[in-house]
Amino acid sequence: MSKVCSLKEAVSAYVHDGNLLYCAGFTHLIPFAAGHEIIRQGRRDLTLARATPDLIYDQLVAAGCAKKVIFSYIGNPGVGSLRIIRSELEAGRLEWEEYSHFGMISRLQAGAAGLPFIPMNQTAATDLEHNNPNIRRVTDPYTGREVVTVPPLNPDVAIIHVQRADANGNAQIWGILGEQKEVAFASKKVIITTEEIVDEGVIRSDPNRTLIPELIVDAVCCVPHCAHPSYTQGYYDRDNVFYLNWDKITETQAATQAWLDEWVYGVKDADEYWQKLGAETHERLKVSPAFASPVNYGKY
Amino acid sequence: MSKVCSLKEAVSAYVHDGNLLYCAGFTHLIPFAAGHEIIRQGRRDLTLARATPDLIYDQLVAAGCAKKVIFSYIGNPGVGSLRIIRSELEAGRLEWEEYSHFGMISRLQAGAAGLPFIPMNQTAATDLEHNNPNIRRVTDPYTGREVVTVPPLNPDVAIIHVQRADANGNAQIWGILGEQKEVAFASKKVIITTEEIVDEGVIRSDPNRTLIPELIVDAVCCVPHCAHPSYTQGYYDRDNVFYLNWDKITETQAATQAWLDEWVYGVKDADEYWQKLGAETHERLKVSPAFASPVNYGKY
Amino acid sequence: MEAMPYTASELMCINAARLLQDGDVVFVGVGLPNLACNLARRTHAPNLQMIYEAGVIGARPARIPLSIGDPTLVSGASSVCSMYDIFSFYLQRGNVDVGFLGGAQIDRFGNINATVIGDYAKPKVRLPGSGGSQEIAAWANRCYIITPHQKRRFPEKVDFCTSAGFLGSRAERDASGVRGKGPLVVVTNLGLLEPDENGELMLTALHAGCRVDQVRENTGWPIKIAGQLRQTEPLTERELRILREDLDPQGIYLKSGG
Amino acid sequence: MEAMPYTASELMCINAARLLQDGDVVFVGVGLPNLACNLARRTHAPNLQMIYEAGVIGARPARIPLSIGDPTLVSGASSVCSMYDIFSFYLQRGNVDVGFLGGAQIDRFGNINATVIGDYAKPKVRLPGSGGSQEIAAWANRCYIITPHQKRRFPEKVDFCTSAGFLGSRAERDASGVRGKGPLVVVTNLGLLEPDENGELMLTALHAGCRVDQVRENTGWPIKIAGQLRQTEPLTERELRILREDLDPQGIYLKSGG
Repeated sequence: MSKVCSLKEAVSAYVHDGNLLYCAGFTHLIPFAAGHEIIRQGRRDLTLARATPDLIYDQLVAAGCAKKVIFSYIGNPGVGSLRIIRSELEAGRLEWEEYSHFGMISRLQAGAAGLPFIPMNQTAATDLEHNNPNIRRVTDPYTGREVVTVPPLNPDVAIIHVQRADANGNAQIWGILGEQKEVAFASKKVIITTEEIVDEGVIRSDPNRTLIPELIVDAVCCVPHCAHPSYTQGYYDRDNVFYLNWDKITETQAATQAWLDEWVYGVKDADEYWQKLGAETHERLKVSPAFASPVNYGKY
Repeated sequence: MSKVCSLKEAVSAYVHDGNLLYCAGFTHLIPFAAGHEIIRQGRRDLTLARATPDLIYDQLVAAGCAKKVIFSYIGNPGVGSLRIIRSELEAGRLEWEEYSHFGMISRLQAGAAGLPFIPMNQTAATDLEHNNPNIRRVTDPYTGREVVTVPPLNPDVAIIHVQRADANGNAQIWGILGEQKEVAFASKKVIITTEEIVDEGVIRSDPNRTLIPELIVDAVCCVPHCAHPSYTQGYYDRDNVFYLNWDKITETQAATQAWLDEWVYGVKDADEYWQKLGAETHERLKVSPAFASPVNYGKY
Repeated sequence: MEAMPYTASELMCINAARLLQDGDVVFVGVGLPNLACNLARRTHAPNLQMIYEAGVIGARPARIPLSIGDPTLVSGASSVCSMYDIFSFYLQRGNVDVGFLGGAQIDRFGNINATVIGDYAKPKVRLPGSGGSQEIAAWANRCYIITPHQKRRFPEKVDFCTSAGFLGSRAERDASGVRGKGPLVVVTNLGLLEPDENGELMLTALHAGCRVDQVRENTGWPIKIAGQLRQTEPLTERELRILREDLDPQGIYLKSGG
Repeated sequence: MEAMPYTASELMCINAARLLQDGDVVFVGVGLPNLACNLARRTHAPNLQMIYEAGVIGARPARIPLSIGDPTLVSGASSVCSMYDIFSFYLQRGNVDVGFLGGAQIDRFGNINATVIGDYAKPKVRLPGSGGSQEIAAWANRCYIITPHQKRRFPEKVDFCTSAGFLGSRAERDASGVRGKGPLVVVTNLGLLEPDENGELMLTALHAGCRVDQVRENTGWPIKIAGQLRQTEPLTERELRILREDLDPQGIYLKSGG
């Protein structure tokens, strides 16, 4: 059953004010175009969960879409801090809930597995535990020692960008996997954005590559270059220049607003955004091919 | 650093009397040739752990190598019961420890993750729990409800058959994955048997396909057709005829012993065994190719 | 049943297939459940999603698999994952609509024994054990049981509870907090059993040509008969043809009397 | 340090590289740790295994990654897995030999603050937070810290303990039962600090041209000086050449004074 629709339709149907949203991806495959569409549609009071909020949540916060962030590392990866989120936190204007990376992805693992909690070994660093009532302990019934626990995270809606998917939502990813699979299974609704919609024969020729199965997917949106300035392995490079620029843009509120006006509110969709980036940027982000060695599944 | 050696050398170096052994694979990639080599080398008092003991453990028990089995389903898959293991259990000559599939693989997951236990939701069927003191409970610190727990399983040695590996032990599997990854990470020593040893460039062209990394591997043995009568996806088919025959062979101790004499003690190694099967069987198990769609990682 | 133009296995298989709804996600076992699912896919449930405990999702087997891990399940499937994932992300998470179960014994409240006849520590007959069925029985939204109707298979109480039906009553299962609704139908070669409001299996339908006294004789407790006892729909030629010609032409599973 | 023919970053990077042993499995961060690992691979530790929290194992980056999830880490790597797997199967399981750490504050007992300056609930300066470092500090067999030697970075006690060093004493860390040995060396632009028998950081070596009083001035507690204070080996031309010409020709990380 085809679930293909436009990103505009998917955001309109599945992302609501007050939702707990998880835009997946650890540096790789971050669905920026979906973030921009959410900004354009003017969502409010979102709780934004991500291990690394990255620029996508800095932008959503800058546009006034969020009331809370759940995270484990708020930095501009490789550059420094996320100025918008940081200043909102320091000003007390944004709620937050914080974990280590392992705590954050253990929450997703519990959410995906239908478990009421996941145990982790102790780390001896207890200050975060003392400041977050969601981090608790149970006694291991075998050794009598305590382990640390986190509860499941079950987002209202996940947005996950992939290299290729079929119309039903069977989605394949290669390169850095981050927490995509866990987020998809943990969430109540799943929007897939994909570089390409392919025939199901392509997917079924390599079932081990399918990270997300159609049966948990609600919408499939064909959004080439969705991840810019993040990247899609094999499709285009990471735009490090933009990551460095964002640090400057966000030095003032005026520049930030001007950027949103020009690059988010000022464009209709991801296609227009990509065209606006221009040929030079397209050229800079091009990647020459390197194919995986063939794999034979056999006709059985 | 190359870890290539013969299967004979690997079994001699890493499989010792009294060891807890896990020959991995759920129907797929069962390392029968390794089981035969263990029989030839006359190991004793092994504890044999597997979700599904399959014919490989029926043969090891028949040859007197085992003192205990740990399992979650003792059947001849698709045929009926494992006569040898079943009769030894009924006669009280073999110790056992039993779980559900999920309990068994949760033990491996805990062992692989370095956790003291893994929680599972309740199933309301408590008879196994009452008969196995390893199955316990803890109270979920969020809801106050009880969950069921199992402790880690950390085999002394795992044997894992794969489609291809490099000399260092980076191993790739496609088709049914079963519990191979979890067993590898849970075990103290890991022997990889592989259909082919390939250049590391083949492996590194598709890193997402690598299930087992060299850093946990101790030996790499090139053993084509290692899995017969089980199968290797894309390389040869499952020998259903043998699975049906085993049911007949094991009707009497004499026939079982005669089979071991001819097919295990009577051959030197996996090559001789495969040649002895003959051209007709080779032809019957042949598979025509069906390749996975190409995947581009990009040159970065 | 000699006079019938079909075997007991065909009868059970077709009645099981009819229990499936289009779009159902089914946790499939080999044998009759596999045939029933493939039959449903080719008749009223083209969007059935077949998943296997080996970690295969959306399988489209081109041949009848003898084993639950047959390579034909993988070729052409939509996804393959680890066993840990299939049991946790699919089954425990609540992504499985239907599970098929069987066992050596099914008791008055739909509890299943696939573990042992006699004492667990000193088994008289050692059976294969749970495999995936302990969790399937608990967490699939709906469970169906396919089994021949014989007195030894339907004791008042199982020797060992491998998989939970309604335990001692529906209230007891509800109190346990497991997510699935439990065994909703037992398909036998005589008819259909369904739980009453207390979770006790009751005869609700007979196959054509089968009688209540046959059911009574072959059940190990005084079985209740539904006030409005139905008769199951006759098998159609189309169903039988698909089963015999397309799905099991060698009669591996269908020739047996069940 | 103006007179030196190398930058503070180069000095720290080369001294960090020398702490790695051939065959070590290193949990790598971007920046100086990444350069140090690549330098070690090209000199004395050709079999170093670099793994990244994004889930990349055996990376052989062809260019300097700006981000910890750069695509160059994947192309040519030996394996890629999920973040849950990298933290559980690799780090928590004990498969990681070395972790590199950094932070805004490192205290007398090697505890690290990367979370907040001031009160947690009302942050004066909100820092990025733990990321992977809480677990790396606990579970990697050995940890090394690279940081410029400045008084504000070396307080007597951290405002917030993001990652455990020796807590209040080596005995306290031991009692906590965490598997790793804790921070074994802090590499600064002045020298090396190592824990004494009680887990307190002590100056054990000075770089050429650096003085004890500089260390005292730039440390927030009365720092102990080892009885046998060593001098670190001079940087070699080969090390500097590999760093400058092969690894960071644009000087993205090396040009800074640290």
